[in-house]
Amino acid sequence: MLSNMIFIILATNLLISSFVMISTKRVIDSALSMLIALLSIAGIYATLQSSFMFITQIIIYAGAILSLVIFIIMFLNIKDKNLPHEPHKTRDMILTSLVVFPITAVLIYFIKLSDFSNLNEKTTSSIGKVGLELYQNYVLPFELISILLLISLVGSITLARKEKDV
Amino acid sequence: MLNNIEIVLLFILAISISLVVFSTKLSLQKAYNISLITLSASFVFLLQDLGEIFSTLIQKDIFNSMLIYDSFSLLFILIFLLSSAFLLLISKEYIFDHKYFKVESLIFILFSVWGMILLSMSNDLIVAFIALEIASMSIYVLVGINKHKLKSSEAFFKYLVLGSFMGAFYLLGLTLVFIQSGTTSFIDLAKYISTHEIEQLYLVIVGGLLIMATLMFKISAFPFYAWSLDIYDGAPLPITSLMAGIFKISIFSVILRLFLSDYISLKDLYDPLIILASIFTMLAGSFLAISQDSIKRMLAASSIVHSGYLLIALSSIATIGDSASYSLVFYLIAYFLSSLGSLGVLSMINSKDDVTYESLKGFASTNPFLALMMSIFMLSLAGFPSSIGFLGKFYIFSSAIESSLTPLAILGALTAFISIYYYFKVIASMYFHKNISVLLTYSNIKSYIIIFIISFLVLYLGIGSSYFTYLPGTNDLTEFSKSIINSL
Amino acid sequence: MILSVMIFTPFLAGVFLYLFRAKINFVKASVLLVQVFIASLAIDVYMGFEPSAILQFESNIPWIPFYGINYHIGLDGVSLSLFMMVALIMPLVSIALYDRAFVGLWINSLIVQSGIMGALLAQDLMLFYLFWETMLLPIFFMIGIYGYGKKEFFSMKFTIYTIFGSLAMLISILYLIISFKVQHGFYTFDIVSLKDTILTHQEQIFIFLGFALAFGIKIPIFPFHTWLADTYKSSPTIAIVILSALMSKLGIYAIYRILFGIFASISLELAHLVISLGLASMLYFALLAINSIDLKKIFAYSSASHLSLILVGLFIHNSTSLLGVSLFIASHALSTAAIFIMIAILYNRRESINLDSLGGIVQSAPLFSLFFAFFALSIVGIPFTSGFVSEILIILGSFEYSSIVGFVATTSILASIVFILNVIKKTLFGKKQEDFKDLQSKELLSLIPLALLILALGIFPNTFLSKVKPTVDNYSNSSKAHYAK
Amino acid sequence: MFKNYLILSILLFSLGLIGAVSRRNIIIIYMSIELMLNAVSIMLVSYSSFYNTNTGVVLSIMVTAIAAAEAALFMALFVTLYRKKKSLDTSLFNSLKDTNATK
Repeated sequence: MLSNMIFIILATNLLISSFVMISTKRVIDSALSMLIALLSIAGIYATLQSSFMFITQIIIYAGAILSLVIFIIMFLNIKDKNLPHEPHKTRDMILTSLVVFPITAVLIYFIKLSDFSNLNEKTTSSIGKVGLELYQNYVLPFELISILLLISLVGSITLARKEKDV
Repeated sequence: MLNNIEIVLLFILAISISLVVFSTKLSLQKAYNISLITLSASFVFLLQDLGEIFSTLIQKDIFNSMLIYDSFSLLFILIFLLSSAFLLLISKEYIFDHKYFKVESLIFILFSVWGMILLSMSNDLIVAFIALEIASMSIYVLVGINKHKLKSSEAFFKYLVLGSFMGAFYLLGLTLVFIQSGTTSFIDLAKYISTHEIEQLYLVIVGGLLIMATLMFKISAFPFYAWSLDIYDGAPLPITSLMAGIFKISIFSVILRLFLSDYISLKDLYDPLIILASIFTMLAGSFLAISQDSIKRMLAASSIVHSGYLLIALSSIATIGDSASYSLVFYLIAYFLSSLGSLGVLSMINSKDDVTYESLKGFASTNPFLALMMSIFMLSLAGFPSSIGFLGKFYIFSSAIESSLTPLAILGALTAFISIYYYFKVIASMYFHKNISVLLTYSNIKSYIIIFIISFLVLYLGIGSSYFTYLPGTNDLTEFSKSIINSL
Repeated sequence: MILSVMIFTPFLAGVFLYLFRAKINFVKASVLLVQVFIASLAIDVYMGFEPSAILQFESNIPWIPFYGINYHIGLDGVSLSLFMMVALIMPLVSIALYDRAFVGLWINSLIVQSGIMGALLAQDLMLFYLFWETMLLPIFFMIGIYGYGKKEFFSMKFTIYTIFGSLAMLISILYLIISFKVQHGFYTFDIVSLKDTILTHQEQIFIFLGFALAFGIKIPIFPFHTWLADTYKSSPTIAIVILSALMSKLGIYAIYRILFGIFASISLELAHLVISLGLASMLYFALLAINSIDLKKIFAYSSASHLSLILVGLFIHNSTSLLGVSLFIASHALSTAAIFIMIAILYNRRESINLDSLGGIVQSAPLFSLFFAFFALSIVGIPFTSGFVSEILIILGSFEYSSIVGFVATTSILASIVFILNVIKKTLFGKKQEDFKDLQSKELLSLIPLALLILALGIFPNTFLSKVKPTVDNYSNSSKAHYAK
Repeated sequence: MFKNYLILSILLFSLGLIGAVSRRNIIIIYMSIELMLNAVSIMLVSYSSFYNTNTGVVLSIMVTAIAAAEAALFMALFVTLYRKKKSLDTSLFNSLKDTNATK
């Protein structure tokens, strides 16, 4: 019962903060509400008793990716006048929601429809087991990911490096 | 012991990584030579696997059946290696003439080819996605490599944003498939689909749909086609060639594998959507292609139309190994040759501005050889008889009729008819005017030879027969396409 | 084997001449040499042709066996007349227009000859389609590069128009072979075998229309003729001669070979429709010809009108009219080739082919006038010319079929006599203008054989008709059997 | 209960979708895409937890890693675009469209 309550609070928090994130005008507000959303997701992982993902979420997303975003925002020194001029923001968002709504409805409908039998009780997944799974069954994706990260690293350096005008 | 393909994969990877490490110490010339040798050596090395039909799982125990190496993927791998080597050879002067091409660009070309090879071999949804991302990310960077041109940066921006946006759909689809079936492996998925009733497949179906959406985006099919024109246009020409020719084929390799081996039993559900997509892809592509002035944009738009033809074949497939499935493979070969050739000729023109119909006028009188080659590629793309493009269309339309999709074949013929207009206009511009062309071309003998080889293949594989010349011809290629489909 | 040589020698020679960038004099000489060589081979083939209904000089080699596509060529009574014409007219045209100094024009004329020959001899639908399409390219280049006026536009228009028809045909071919495959379990493109395809009535009509569209555009018949006048006006003479004398006949031939060969019953069923369309377009083109003042346009329309007559004769489908058609194909090819050569000569000297600005030629150039009048009249068929015999045969056949058809056909032939006489009067007679150089020996060299051939076919038609008769009887018997049913 | 997690992640995905489509600020678009990936992650982790396997968690690690790789490229994108245009407005980057329109 208590876990249900916690889930509801976290979910509400998550949805509200994500909504704020996609609708505010200033980037920094958006980034901060993104932080709240990411922390709520971490909380949801906690309710799922997935300790490893809980840590990962906080370290990688909240700790690394988001601080990188905030760093970029400050590095670029974005002023309010440099923000996009979006006079029809509300209208656009409502129109988009109208388009997205059926997709969401269909997805939720199918989830409602499908039958998830043989559910187990929630159990704590230890980091050790995750590691075993990762290195026993998912070695190849894991290694490929490393190459993907290498590519994106080299790529972003190549692209962001300032060059003399030719 | 290592398989040939494993050696090749490790070899290309090792070369790419060492190029990354030594990128500041190497001259562009050296890096170019190294990558060219890497690609062609791998191609030659893999040729020895050609022959019988085979299918092996790579490092079954370690990689958990996530990579499969069969005749099907071998064909595609050979295409990627050959065409990227050709690409480098054809656009040599282009690469050395444009200062923004650095050692890094070659590294990314190698990486993208590597990703495509993995993509054609992948036997698991998550591996397929990571391979796709490896290839795509390299291409994102390559698109934006020209930092001094606004168009190029914008193309990079659009491609990256749209690409990762659509990538999220793939992941959602993967997750939906996974939470219902509990597996991401193609083999287990096929088993799951064939042993369960429709009530237990809803999420697999929806997930498949989302995955298809991403793949449709990558081949610029309707309704995700609008981006491709701008991005193909903004990218440097060799990169456009890489995207429109090679990358598209690699996507089709994974579509074929996914569709033929797993989703084939759900085909009736997806068919109406694919048919719809193919109709609108052809129409939209034709419409875009007619209204273009620049040849590069026209070719980009017409590549959308070709995706439409390929989708016709996809929707006509009823079982593995029927005529539609190998007509698709045949068309892919036809398309890669013709598009590589036509964009290759374009990249041999040394011009600051875009090459338009207007600036091509009189090209035949100043450069008869390239004009002739360009005409051959245009004829092949338009599906004019005696070229490989015609046979490709012929097979696709006949397989559509065979699956009683005659209206689709008629529509295909109609868009082929429209395509006559914009392809013949290129020929008309080149030949029907006298001595007014101001276009300069790079005169590199190697590029000329490669272009000639491609055009020879386009014609020979269109009409050649082992009964007259004792060399494997059209018939053998058709039989080969059939046999590799059977290795799936 | 001899037929393959005849098909591919011109093509290979053309490619060779293009690749080695030969000088114009060498090109001209070798083109002529190749064409004379082909003509001599053709005469040899004609002599050896047995008067029977079977396919002769056949060769059949698998080409794409996976799809049952064969390299299957052969000659029979249906193709004989056009076959001879292609081989004989091409060298004569080359002699007449020997002063044209464009390398591309000569090379393209060689390649187009290959294409026409191939389409004519192909017994495999795929092979036929291949040649049918490829012969379009040389014409595309000829008009676009060496034409007059808005040549780029009209060249594109012509090409796109014809390819539209071809694609309709392609879909029909595919539908046909797939139906055959479903019924018999294997692919074939052989025209004779495809006869066994069982199709519903509706399917037959659609496939028939697909083919008919391609052939109708090429001939052209009434609603598909809009490319005709502009294309002729902007084409160089060689292209016009090829288009009017040979390629349009190929449309007729293809109807004969493919539609009658594969869709015999549906062709006869739709015969009324085609005949009335043919009669209508006969009259319509005759009227257009009367109203034009440009010589090229006049003869373009008049030839279209006569082609409609051939079409009518074809669909009447009895032995007499089919004999007439076979002869008319030959005689009309000769006459139109000759008349367009005459027009080219006229244009060279007067810089105009406008009826109003011509006249008075007869005083200064009697020889020219004689030939011009002879060829113009041979088109409408004065006695002793081959046109006479063939028109009489077709008209006899049409009266046999229905007196109304015969009557209308006769009327429109009379109408064409009227405007041809008018053309002769306005071109040759009237007030004398500036001097007009008479025909030279080189021009006579090509015109005299043409005239002799026309006379020979007119005076001794039987030597030719006897070779064709068995095939024709074969076709008309099948139609009799159909009507009896 | 499991379905609630799934529905939550679908809702989150849709929110991300709306943000990515309707906004014109490039950084917000990027964060919306991240939100979509996070939604996928929630789904995977909840599967893992309810079905008592670790596969879901592993896949979710993959998703996170892919997101990180994309992040690197996006950072480069922000920098290049801001340098060129001094703005984060995506609608300013439309010279490609213009070449088409002026024709």
